[in-house]
Parts: sequence; structure tokens; C-alpha cells
Amino acid sequence: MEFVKPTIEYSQLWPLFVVFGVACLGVVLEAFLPRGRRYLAQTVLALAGLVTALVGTALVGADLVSLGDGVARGNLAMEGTLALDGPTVFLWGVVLVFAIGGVLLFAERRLEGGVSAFAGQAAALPGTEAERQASTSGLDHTEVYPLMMFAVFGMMMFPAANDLLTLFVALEVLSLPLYLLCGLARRRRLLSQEAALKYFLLGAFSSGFFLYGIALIYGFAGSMEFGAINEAIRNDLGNRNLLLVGMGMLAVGLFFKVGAAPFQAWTPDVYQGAPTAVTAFMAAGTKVAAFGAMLRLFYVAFGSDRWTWQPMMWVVAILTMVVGAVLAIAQTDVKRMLAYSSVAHTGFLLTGVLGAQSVTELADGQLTSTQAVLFYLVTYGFATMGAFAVVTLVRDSGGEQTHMSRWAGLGKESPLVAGVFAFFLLAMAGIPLTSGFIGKWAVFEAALSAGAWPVVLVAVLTSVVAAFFYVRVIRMMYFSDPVGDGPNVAHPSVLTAVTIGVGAAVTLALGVVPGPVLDLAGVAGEFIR
Amino acid sequence: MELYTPVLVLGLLAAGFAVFSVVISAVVGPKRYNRAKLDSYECGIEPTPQPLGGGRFPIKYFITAMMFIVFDIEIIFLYPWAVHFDAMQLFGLVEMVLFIATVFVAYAYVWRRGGLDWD
Amino acid sequence: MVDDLSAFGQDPWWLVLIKAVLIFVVLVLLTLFNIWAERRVVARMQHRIGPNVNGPFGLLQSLADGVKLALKEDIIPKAADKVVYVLAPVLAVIPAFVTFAVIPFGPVVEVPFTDITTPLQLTDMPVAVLFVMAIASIGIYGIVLGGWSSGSTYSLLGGLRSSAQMISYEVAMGLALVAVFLYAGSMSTSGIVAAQEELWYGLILLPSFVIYMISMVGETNRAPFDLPEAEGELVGGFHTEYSSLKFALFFLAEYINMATVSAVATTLFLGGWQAPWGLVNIWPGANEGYWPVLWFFGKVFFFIFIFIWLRGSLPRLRYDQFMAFGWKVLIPASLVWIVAVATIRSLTLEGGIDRQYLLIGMGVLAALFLVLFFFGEDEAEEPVREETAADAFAGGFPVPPMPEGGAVRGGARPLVFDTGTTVRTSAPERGTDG
Amino acid sequence: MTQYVVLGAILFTIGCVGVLTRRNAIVVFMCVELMLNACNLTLVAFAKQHGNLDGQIAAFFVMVVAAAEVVVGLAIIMTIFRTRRSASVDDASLLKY
Amino acid sequence: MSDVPWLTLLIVLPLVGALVTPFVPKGTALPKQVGLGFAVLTLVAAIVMATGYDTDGGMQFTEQHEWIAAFGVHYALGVDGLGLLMVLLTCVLVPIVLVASWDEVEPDAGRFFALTLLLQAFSVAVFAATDVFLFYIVFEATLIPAYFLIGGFGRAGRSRAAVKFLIYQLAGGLIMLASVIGFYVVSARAGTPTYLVSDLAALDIDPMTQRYLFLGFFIAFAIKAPMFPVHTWLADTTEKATTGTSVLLVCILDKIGTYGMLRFCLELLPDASRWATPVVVVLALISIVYGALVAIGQDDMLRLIGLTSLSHFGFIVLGIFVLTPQGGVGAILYMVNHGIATAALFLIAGFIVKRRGTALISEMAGVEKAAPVLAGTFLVAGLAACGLPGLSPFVSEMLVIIAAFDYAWWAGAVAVTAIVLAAVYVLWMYQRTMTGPGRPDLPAVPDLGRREVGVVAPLLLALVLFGFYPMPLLDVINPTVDSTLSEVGVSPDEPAVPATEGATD
Repeated sequence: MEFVKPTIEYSQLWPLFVVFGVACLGVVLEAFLPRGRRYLAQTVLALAGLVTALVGTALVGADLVSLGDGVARGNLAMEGTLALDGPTVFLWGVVLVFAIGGVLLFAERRLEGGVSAFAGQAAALPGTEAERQASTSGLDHTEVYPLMMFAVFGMMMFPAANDLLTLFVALEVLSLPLYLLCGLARRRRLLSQEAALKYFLLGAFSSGFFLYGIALIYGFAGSMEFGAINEAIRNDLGNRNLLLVGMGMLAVGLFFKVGAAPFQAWTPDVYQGAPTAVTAFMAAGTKVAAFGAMLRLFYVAFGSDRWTWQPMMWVVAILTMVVGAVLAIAQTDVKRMLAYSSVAHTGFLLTGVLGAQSVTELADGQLTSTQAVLFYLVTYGFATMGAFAVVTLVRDSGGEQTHMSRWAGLGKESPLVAGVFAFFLLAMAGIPLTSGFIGKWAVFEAALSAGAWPVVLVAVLTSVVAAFFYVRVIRMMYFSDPVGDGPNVAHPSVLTAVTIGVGAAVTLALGVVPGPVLDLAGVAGEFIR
Repeated sequence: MELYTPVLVLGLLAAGFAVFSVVISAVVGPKRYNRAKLDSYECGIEPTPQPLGGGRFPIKYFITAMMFIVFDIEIIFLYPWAVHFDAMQLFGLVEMVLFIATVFVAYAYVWRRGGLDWD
Repeated sequence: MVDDLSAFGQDPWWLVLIKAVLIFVVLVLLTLFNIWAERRVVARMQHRIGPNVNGPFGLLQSLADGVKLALKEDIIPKAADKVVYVLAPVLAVIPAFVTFAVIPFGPVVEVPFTDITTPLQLTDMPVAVLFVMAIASIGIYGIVLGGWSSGSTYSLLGGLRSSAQMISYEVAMGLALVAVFLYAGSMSTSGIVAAQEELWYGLILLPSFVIYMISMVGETNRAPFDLPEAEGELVGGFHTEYSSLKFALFFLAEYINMATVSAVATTLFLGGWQAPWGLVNIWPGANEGYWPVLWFFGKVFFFIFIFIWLRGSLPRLRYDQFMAFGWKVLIPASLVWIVAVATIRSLTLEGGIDRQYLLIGMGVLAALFLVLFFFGEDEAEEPVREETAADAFAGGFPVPPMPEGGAVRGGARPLVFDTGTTVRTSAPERGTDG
Repeated sequence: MTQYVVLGAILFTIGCVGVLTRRNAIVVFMCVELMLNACNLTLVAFAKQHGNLDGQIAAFFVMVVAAAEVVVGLAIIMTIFRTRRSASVDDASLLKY
Repeated sequence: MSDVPWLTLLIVLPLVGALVTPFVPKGTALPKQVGLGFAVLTLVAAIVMATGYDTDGGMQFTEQHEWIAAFGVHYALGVDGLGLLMVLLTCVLVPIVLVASWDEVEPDAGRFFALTLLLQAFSVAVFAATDVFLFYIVFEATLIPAYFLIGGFGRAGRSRAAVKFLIYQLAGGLIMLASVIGFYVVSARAGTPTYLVSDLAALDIDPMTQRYLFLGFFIAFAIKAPMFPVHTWLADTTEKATTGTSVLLVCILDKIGTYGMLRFCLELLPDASRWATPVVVVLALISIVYGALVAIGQDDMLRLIGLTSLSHFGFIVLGIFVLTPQGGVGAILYMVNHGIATAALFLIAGFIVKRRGTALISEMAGVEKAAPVLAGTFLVAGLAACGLPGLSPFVSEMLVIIAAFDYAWWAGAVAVTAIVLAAVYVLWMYQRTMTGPGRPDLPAVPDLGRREVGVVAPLLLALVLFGFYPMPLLDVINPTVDSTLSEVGVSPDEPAVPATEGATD
């Protein structure tokens, strides 16, 4: 067997490796630093790593070669297993930004009075001597930083993956750390552990489907590379049934990750149970990564078979939006409500995804669906992250107060916090002058120009429903009187404050002058094949 | 497949022998019932009842098992690498060093956290 | 590089059958002999005589034992899980035999009274050694299942322990082999043997060899690593409850495994059936015909003697020392060794090596080690906290059924007739599985 | 070839059903593993059919991932088990709609 | 002076006011004074601008800057006659409202004033926007201050009303969003995506698409206006909110609906408008009659007034969609007059309610004895509302009814009945509340104070003035109507196109 030495474009992939390296380094620190010094070291290390990677991403993105027709830019790396193109770089940037936000939230120690929101010692049983000891001696799990970095690594790999195997590996790399992170809450351990369990079991289950889909597609195309698969579809070689079933199964896997109906069941439980910081990071990051991957998979690998999967997308998108919006109304817990709203948002994003059109079908200068989805991801991410960050502030002696009734009268208690939260909600509801509106506009446009007006119609109606429960919360905060002593708002350290502030600022900025980011997403261009 | 059939033959042979001896001992051996004899051995005292499913054992074993998996996987990757080392040479070396180093990180962590200490 | 296995898979069915039977017989005899040899040698070491009644020098002693065992009552404790209990010994024995299928006893020879030529080896495959490892680890199932199904605390712990230590040492063993493959560029036993024509790997890869030797002792649960049947603690280990031929089967399996690991060692490190080097120059015919079989068994017996010798002379390790040794010394050592070997290899291959890569590689590893061993010492840097930290792995010696409060140390616990606890521990389990 | 694929499909289905019907988290988990291995089988079968190695390599990686999943999964399940002394999925019911 | 970005100024001034006011130290009258100051400033600016308006029509004071290139969106402002009047109306009413609700909205008057100013800024932007996207954005943006105005001030149960209001409006807005996006797609198909009204008017859209787009816009505007059957939010809101808020809502925000119908439905989607005419006219008539009838049955004064404007908006829509010059002119004139008259009604009613502590008509009687001025002004405003000759609404109402007769006799007939009904509800309300013996058991009713008179006087004056001399308004309106109708395919001198033909193409 002759053997070709593979080549690795370190010069282009280094942001990826930086993140991974930092993660490993984090583990080493964890192993060799005395407990006292870990927190600071880990935080600084993680932040430094992420910022470096971000800069690197910018640099890499700057000198992507533009391909022949100019709509796409970039090249395949790692023997064609990774695609380094505009969208990839864009998504890398986004993920890294959210990751930075995540680190800031993770590092918040002031709310819990000197300790982080993570379990003093996950292995110690709640209510046992060991645990009491752990919490009294101010232990906390600094492992969360390396874990998160690994997740980030996966999130960066996921949208870049250009063959099914890499896709799968990336999927797991990003999921596994999240499973663990979900179970590490300091307060309400049982809930948190339960969330982890559910997330894990369902996640593993779905990844099983995903994998089987890969196997079938491989059976169909005889290759794992997206390009080759696309070719196989175009030339219609291989057994079409394999293709269809495989496609379906892959879709199941991805739909699960993005929490699209009917695979959204885990979302509320996990979002509620997980430590809010983790929820914030997860909600933003996972969606970005997963949608990036979904776009690439369906546009590049199954692009020439659009007419097969678009109908499926239609159904799923509609279902997701309806389920998300309707179930959200019934929620009495802020985190759950946000979770369901994120389901609804998944639906909107899918609306954008199914707006896939080939460049020839579009007028020059018209918004592409890729552009739309990328932009929506940015807006959604910032809004969600900010919103969850705010949730961490509203608390009482028992920790965070996520039950809505306890939020009544927040507007009087702390106008600022309430205002910011209301702002985020309005953004999610898609009120003009917030980023949410532009995002909605973009994805709807994509879908509409692809002739999916029924979906858009449903989307519009569901956003009305969604608006209802957002508004209800606002009303709760402003116009109803607090029950009991009312909610009290803890004063965050600068870390959380910054996260919230940036989130709000960006949400406003993107609502008023979305131009730059839109153009950036436009410049990112199409996926390379 | 030809290469594997002989293995099958030998396997069958062994299986035959094993089963045979299990059966034969059951047949040949004497049968004298005695309650105490059928109890599980515990230094002659009343045996502690076994919980269903074998009860629970220390986490140590879990850790060990996990470590084993990790390293076994590493080995799985090392073997083909080793066999085709000559083809890759330096590249292979560097990559594998990185790989080993990565695994080592985890290993070091477990070590430091007392994962390898049996008390 | 491609393994030339063309010699294999050509045999007519009867030849295959004969070979199989031969191997089988050889193994059984070998076992009987080994047991006898062990008892005699150990006896000598302890200034005793050892078995000398049945047959010349008591050679038939072990056979007699075997027959006696067959005539003993075959007890199945009522607490046992019948099916598994019966299945376990079978499961332990089969792999033991099967592994020998790929061991080369000698070169290609002519079958007497025919003109068929065939290698003195049942079969071979591109991944023969991997095959050996795989099958061998199946044997572990036999043990752990045997221990679990007996429904006795001692058996359970014995089974657990032996499986734990087996897997621990299997890692070291597996790592030790990498160097060999690296040099042989093949995983087929015959290929490896062929590659050792001029130089045995036992010499150039001494560290691997040593590591392998150690880990093979651990792998076979032999003294000084025979903790599973540490009589003081665990009575008979996993086969406490076994009697009659079932017990014999376990015994057989253990001894065959001894032979197997020895044979593998021979094949991988001592040039397999190749005549002791130098000999060929004096006597060219040494590596032809059936002579190699002699060399092969010679080497195997050498290993077996070492086994016996160790048992005769070394005290048993403490469990923690034993595990620590496996995990903290053998594995890192072999990893480093692998990298070293690879480096040397690539050096020799492309002569003038561009240095920086090498430095990078070594640097990374060296750094890791430095760090590791610097900090490795001061475990007690922050005792209390480390304690709490280590609590995650709370445990100590296995003592099921464990009380609600978590693990309890020492062997005293089971003596309490704490049925209540057990029931409670088990209650959820009962509820869950269905 | 097809037999292997079919076998894979069957195994996958069994695993699937197991996940959906069994209650013990560990059993559920084992079923998931079964699904993964079914995928492995399918992959290898297809690799043989297409005569390229991608499938087999994939199988390798799947093993790795499966291992990682085992580590994480068992850890989580065990923590829950330690806290509530039951590995039943049904008992995990604090989070409701 | 044309180089001054007047419209931007008119938007920025109140915006700044809105941002400043909340930070003025509370407890004193200072925040209110600051807020009012900004409102008056804006008014002045508006008047100055108006003087510079050239009555030959066409878009004036235009500004245009690229905003979101990717969407082809511009920050484009400009007013024609219609826009100008609406802007003026807004700028006039806001200070009046502020004064009127001077001590109604304590303790946090600062917030009320800020929100009102914010609302004003957005409203001006709405009336001035000549870019559909920009229009949509501010159109939606108005909801937020409105929501907080309703929910934050007023009577018990207001927060529910606020939510209802917001959801209705949002629903409309989002449906409209679909059409807005539709415009993008259409224009993209036609070449380059754009949102400028001028460009959009230029390109011809195939009838089918037009109808979809039209539906989107019309539903939104119908909810806004409001029209039967999507009017239900109106009465609740006016009942619960403070009268000041009600004025802002009914007299300014709701105009956006009818304004939009003229600006977008007719100008951008002429075919579809013609196609839809019959249905719309019928709906309009229903609103007219239904609004009036329900109003008669009300016992809550504010609710009643709210419902009357349902009827009035029916008239306006009718005027717009009969597609004749008189209709158009009448409608626009009506929008102005209704603004003034209803504002007066609401405010005065507000004063009464404040004195009586209830809005229930059955709880009042004999106010005129105690407070003749109050009663008098109330009567005038009421008569204006029911279109008494000599008061400005009369002119517009007549124009509309004539147009309706031109369109179809039955339409005219139904429209006429409304006059009668209007007379009934206004006079009956007056008779029940003002006349009759005083009710000693109820708190005494002091007459209007100076501030209150100051508030009401200008409105009544305007009513009378425009009643006798509507020319200035008409001069401004006519060119607009002509251009609009020519878009629809109706030239001023020829009669309106029968709807039937419109429907067939």
C-alpha cells in the first residue's frame, strides 16, 4: 500500500490549534497549580487564548483567496477535511466572541459571594459532609474552562468540517464537554445533574442517528467528502434510497443539536437545569456552530438535491416555530421561556436555511440565504447571551430566581436591569430598531425570494404569538406589583456587566446600523465546494 | 477469509473440549446435597447476602477502566502508525508526538488528582 | 510494506485439522508439564523434593490431579447465576487455546510422506499480534464473569481485581509491542520473526522487552503479581467457588496463558523459531526442517522457568504498589521509549534530520516529563484539599454491598449482617431493570 | 455485502428500540453504544463494497468517539446514581413542562 | 432655508427631549417644563417649515442618505401636502396633550412626557418617511412608547389593555412585514433591490403579486386605523388609558393607518387598490354604522368617544377608497378635522372624568349648571364631531358623502345615516351628562381652570376657523390627491373608475 504524506496548513488553521492548545494547557494547569491560583490562571489563559484565536481568525480571513467566480473565497485544508472559506471564518469569529462572553460569565464570582456558579465539587453528593466542606472551603471547579475550550474547539471545527467524518467528530467534541458542563451547577444540583443526564442520553441517541446517516450516505456516494457526495448526487450514481434515508438521519442529528421540533424536547429541560452561564454559552455557541454545519452540509453536499430536502425543511421549520411559540406561552419559568423562544428562533433560522438559491437565481446585490442566516445567528446569539446573563442577576437567598412570578415589579426594583432585559426580549420579538428585526427581515426575505411564502406566513403569525409571551414578561416586570419582598437584583462584577452591556450595545447597533455586519456576512460569500 | 478458518477450527476444538469437560464433571462427579456446601464461601460464617446486580464497587475501578479505554484507543492508533512509520517518518513522528502529548495531558491530570492512587 | 502471507491459507483441510489438533495436544501437555515443572522447581528452591510419586519423577502427578478433579463433586452455589457460572470457565479456556493459532513454531517445512510444504504455524494474518491481544483480552471476560456469577464476595472482588490488573498491564504490554512493529514494519507474527533474522529485537529493543516481560507476568496474574488469589485477603480469588473440572479449566487457562505470553515474547523479542544466533554460522541447517521447533520451545521454556523462578523467589506486592507500578512507571516509560525509538528510527532512515522538528517533538515530551516528575513528588503539598479533591474517587478496597454512606475501607465491613442495607441498596436496582 | 448492511440495520433498530423502551439509564446507554456499533458494521461493509478505506477509518474514529462517550456518559450516570441511588430514567423527573 | 434638514430636525428635537427629560431631577415641575419646552420648540420649527411649503405639491424638504446598502434601504424623508398636514397635526397636538395632562400623570410625569415626545418623534418620522423600510421601522417603533404610555398611566386594567393593543398592532405590523419584504423581492427581481417609494412606484408589479402585497399592507393599516372587524382594541384602550394618551393614539397614531392607505396602498399598488375597492368600501360603511350604533349604547364616556372615531375612520377610509377627487380631499381633510375635534372631545371628557372620578355617563348629570364653560366647550366639540355645518368636520363629511353617492347610491345612503346616528350619540350623551338637575351626592364640578381653557381654546378655534374657511387646507391637499389618484389611474376631471372594471383586470 503506497502511502501519501498528508499535509496540514498550520498557517491557516492555527486559530483552531490555539484554542485546542489552550484547552490542553488548561488541563495541565488544573493538574499542577495549587487550588488557590487556578481560578485566575484559568480565566486569564482562556481569555488570552480566545482573543489570540479571534485575532488569528481575522488575519486568516483577511487573506483568503477569492475563487474564480468571486462569490466564494477560501480553500480546502487538511486533505479536504476542513473547508476554510468565508462562512467558516465568519462563524469562527462569532463563536469565539460568544466564547469570550461565556468565559466572562463563567468567571463571575461576585453573585455567589466569592465562588463561581459551578459546583464546589461535582463528585461530592449534595447534602453530604463532603459537599458542605467543599462549599465552605470555597472550592470550585475550574475545570469548566478547559471543558469550555474543548467545546469551543468543536464548535469551530463543526461548521468548517468538509467531510462527514470530521463533521461527526466535531459534533461529539462540541457536545461531550457541554454534557458535563450542564451537570456542574452549584445550586439545584439535582436539576442540573438531571439536565446533564437527559442532554447526554438524548444527545448520544441523536448522534447515533447522525452516524447511521453518515454510514448510509457513505454507502451511497462511496466517499465522505461533501464535494464528492454532491458529484455523486448530480450524476445520480448509487442507490437513491440510501441517499434519502441517510439525508433524513443526518438531518435528525442536526435538528436535535439545534433543537428543532420534533427533536426539541431536551431544550427546555437542559436550558433550565444547566448553570445559567453555561446555558448562555450553549444557547449561543451551539446554535451558531450547528447551523453553520447544517448550511454547509445541505448547501454543499446535498446542494444539487435541493428539491428533496427543502420540503422537509419547510415542514420542520413550520413545526418548530409553532411548537416553540405555542409552548412558550405556557411557561412560568423565565429560563424555560427563553428555551422555548430559542426553539422558535431555530424555526426562524430554518426559514432562512430553506431559502437556499443558486447565485444565478438572485439579483446582484440581493441578500443570499447564507448571509441572512449568518446575520441572524449573530443577532440571536448576542440577544440570548445577554438575556441569560441578566437572568443570573435576579436572585434571592436560594440562588437565581427564575420563576416569573418572582420577576414581578422588577421594573421598580431595578429599572436598569428590567429595561435591559425588556430590550433583549423586544429584540427577540423582532421589534424594529433592534437587531432581532433586521435578522427576521433577512431570513424571511431569503425564504420569500425562494418562494416559500407559506413558511414566511406561518413565521409571521408565530412571531405574533411569540411577541405575546415576550410582552407578557415585560408587563410582568413593569406593570404588576411584586409578590412578597419582590425580586432583588444582585450587583454583578464587571465581568457579567460587560457581557450584558456588550450584548445590549450590539443588539441596538445591529438594529440601527446593520450594514457593516451584513456586508461582512456578504463578503464571506458562499461555501466553497 | 481463508486465513481465518483455521482459527475457527482450533476454536471449535477448544470449545468442544471445554464443554465436554464441564459436562463430564457434572456427570461423573458425585452428588451429595448439603445446604452449607451450596452457600457461597465466607470463612465458614453466615454469608453476606449479595445485592442484585453484584452490588456496587468503588469508583476506583471505574477510573481504571476509563483510563484503560483511553490508552487502548491510543494503542489502536499507535499500531498502524508504527507499522507504516517508514512511509511517514518525520511527519508521522511529529504528529504522533503531538498525539501522545495530548493523551499525556489527560494522564497527568488524572495522576495529579489521585486517580492512580489505590489506598 | 506488504506482508507476504502467500504461504498461508494454502493447506488442505486435513492438514489444517492435524495442525489444530497438534497445537491443542501440545498445549494440554505443556500445561501438565508446566504444573509439574513448577512444583518441582519451586520445591527445589525451597529445599523440598516436590511431587515424585506418580510416574518417573512424578511426571504424571498433574495428570493424576486432573483425573481426581474430574471425579470431584461439581458444586454450583445457590447464590450463583447458573448460566454465566457454567459459561465462564469455557469462556476463559477457548481464547487461551485460540491465541496459539498465530504463533509460528517453525519455518515452512515439508509434511512427512507428502510433498506438501507448509509453515509450522496454524495460520497467520496481517494483524496477527493484534489478534492475539484481542483474543487474550476476551479471556478476561471469563474471569470477571466467573467472579461475578459466583455470587460470593470473594469471587467478585477477585474477579474485579484480576480484571483491573489485567487491563492495566495490557496497556503497558500493548505499548511495549509498538516498538517491535515499528522496526518490523509488520504485525504478522511470521513477518516479525522473519524480520529478526539477523538481530533479535530483545536486544535492540531491550526496554520494550523488559516492559513486556514485567507486564506479561502481571497479565497472567502470576507471582509476584498474583493478587487476585491473594489467599490472605481473598481466599481463592475469582475461582473461590469453583470446583471440579470447572476449576481445572480456569487453571488450564491460566497456564496456557502463561505459555501464550511466553510464546509471544519469544516470537516478538527472541526471534521466534530462529536458532540462537551464531549457531547458524557453525551449523547452517539449524534453521531448516523441524529443528526450529526445538529452538522455539527452548525459548518458551526459558520464559516459563523465569515465571517459576519469580514465584519461587519474590514476595507478593501490595495492590496499590502493584497498580501504581503499572500506571505510573510502566506506561509512561513505554510511551517515552516509543517516542525515542521512533525518533531514532526516523534519524536512521533519513540520515541528516532537520533538527528543529525533532527538537520540537522531544521538547514537548521532555517538558511534560519535567513538569510531571517535579510536581509528581510533592503530593502532600496541600494535604487536606488534595484529600477533598481526591474524594471524587472515594473508594478504597471493594467491599460490596456498600452502605448508603459511600465507600468503607478495609475488609471488615462484610462481616456485619447488614441485610437491611443491602436490600435498600438493591431496591432501586430491582425496580429499575425492566 | 447486503447481508452486513441488513444486519447493521437490524442491530441499529434493536438499539433504537432499546433506547426508547428500556428504563435503566445504563441499559439505555448500552443500547446507544449498540447503535454506534451497528453504524460501524455498516461503515465497514460499505468500505468493503466501495473498495476504499474511508469507511474503515471512520469506524476507527467512531470507536474513539464511542469510548469518549462512555467515559462522559458513565460519569454523568454515576453522579446521578450516587445522589439518588437509582439509575432509572423515570426517576429523573424534576424538570417538567 | 431649504438646505436645513427640517424633517430630521422635527424628529431629532423631540427625540432629544425624550432622552433629556427622564434625567431632569424629579419632584419638581422641572421635567414637565423641559418636556413641554421641547414640544413647543418642535411646534415652532414645524410652523416655520410649513411656511416654507410650496403649495404646488410634490415631495418637499426631501433628504436621502443610504442606510443599509444590503437591503437597498435609505434614510429618506420628504413631505407632500398630506404628510405636511399630518406632521403639523402631530406637532400641534403634542404640546396640547402635554399641557392637558399636566398633573394627571403624577408622580412620574417625567416618564410620561418623555414617552410622549418619543412617540412624537417616531410619528413625525412615520409621516415623513419616503422609504418603505424606514416607514415600517418607525411605524413599529411607535408601538413601544405607546405601549408604555397605555400600560404605565391610566386606570385599573390598563396593563391588559396595553398588551391587547400591542399584540393587535404587532400582528398587523408583522403581516405588513411580509409585504415589505415582498417589495424587496419584487424590486430585486426587477433589477436592483430598493425601498424608495419613488422607485417602487415606478416599477410595475403584476396584479397577482400586487394583491398579496396589498393585503399585507391593508390589514396592517386597517388594524391601525382601526376598521371593523379589527377595531376591538380601540375602545378598551381609550377606556383605560389617560385621555392624553387616547388623544395621541386616536388622533395621531391611528392616522398612520389611513395615511398609509393613501401613501402605499394607492400609490404603490394601484391595481390591487382598485381590485379591493368594493370590499373595502363595504367594510368602511360597516365601520361607520357599527361604530355609531355601538357608541350610542355605551355608558362609559371615553369608550363612547373611542367608538365614535371608529365611525369617523370609516368615513375616512370610505373617502379614500371611492377613488374620486372629492373623496380623497374629503378624506384627508377629515383626517385633520377628526384629529382636532376628537382631541377636544377626549380632553374635555377627561376633565369631566377627573372631576367626577368616573367615566360612567349614568353617574353624571347637571354639569352645565355647575360648570357652564365646560359644558359649552363639550357641546361645541361634540357638535363638531357629528358634523354640524359651520364647524370644520362638516366640510369633509359632505365631500366624502358626495363622493360616496358618486360611487354608488347605496354607499351614499348608508353613509348619510351615520350623520343621524352621530347626532343621536353626541346629543344624548350631552343631555345625560350635562343637563338635568345637579347630583348633590356626587362631588362638585368646578369649572374649567385657566390651563384647561388654554388647552381647549385653540382646538375649538381651529374647528370654527376651518369650518368657515377650509381653503388653506384644501390648497395643500388638492395637489397631493391629484397625484395620488393619477397613480391609481384616475385623473381629476374624469369620474372615478367603476370598481367593477377595476376588479376585472
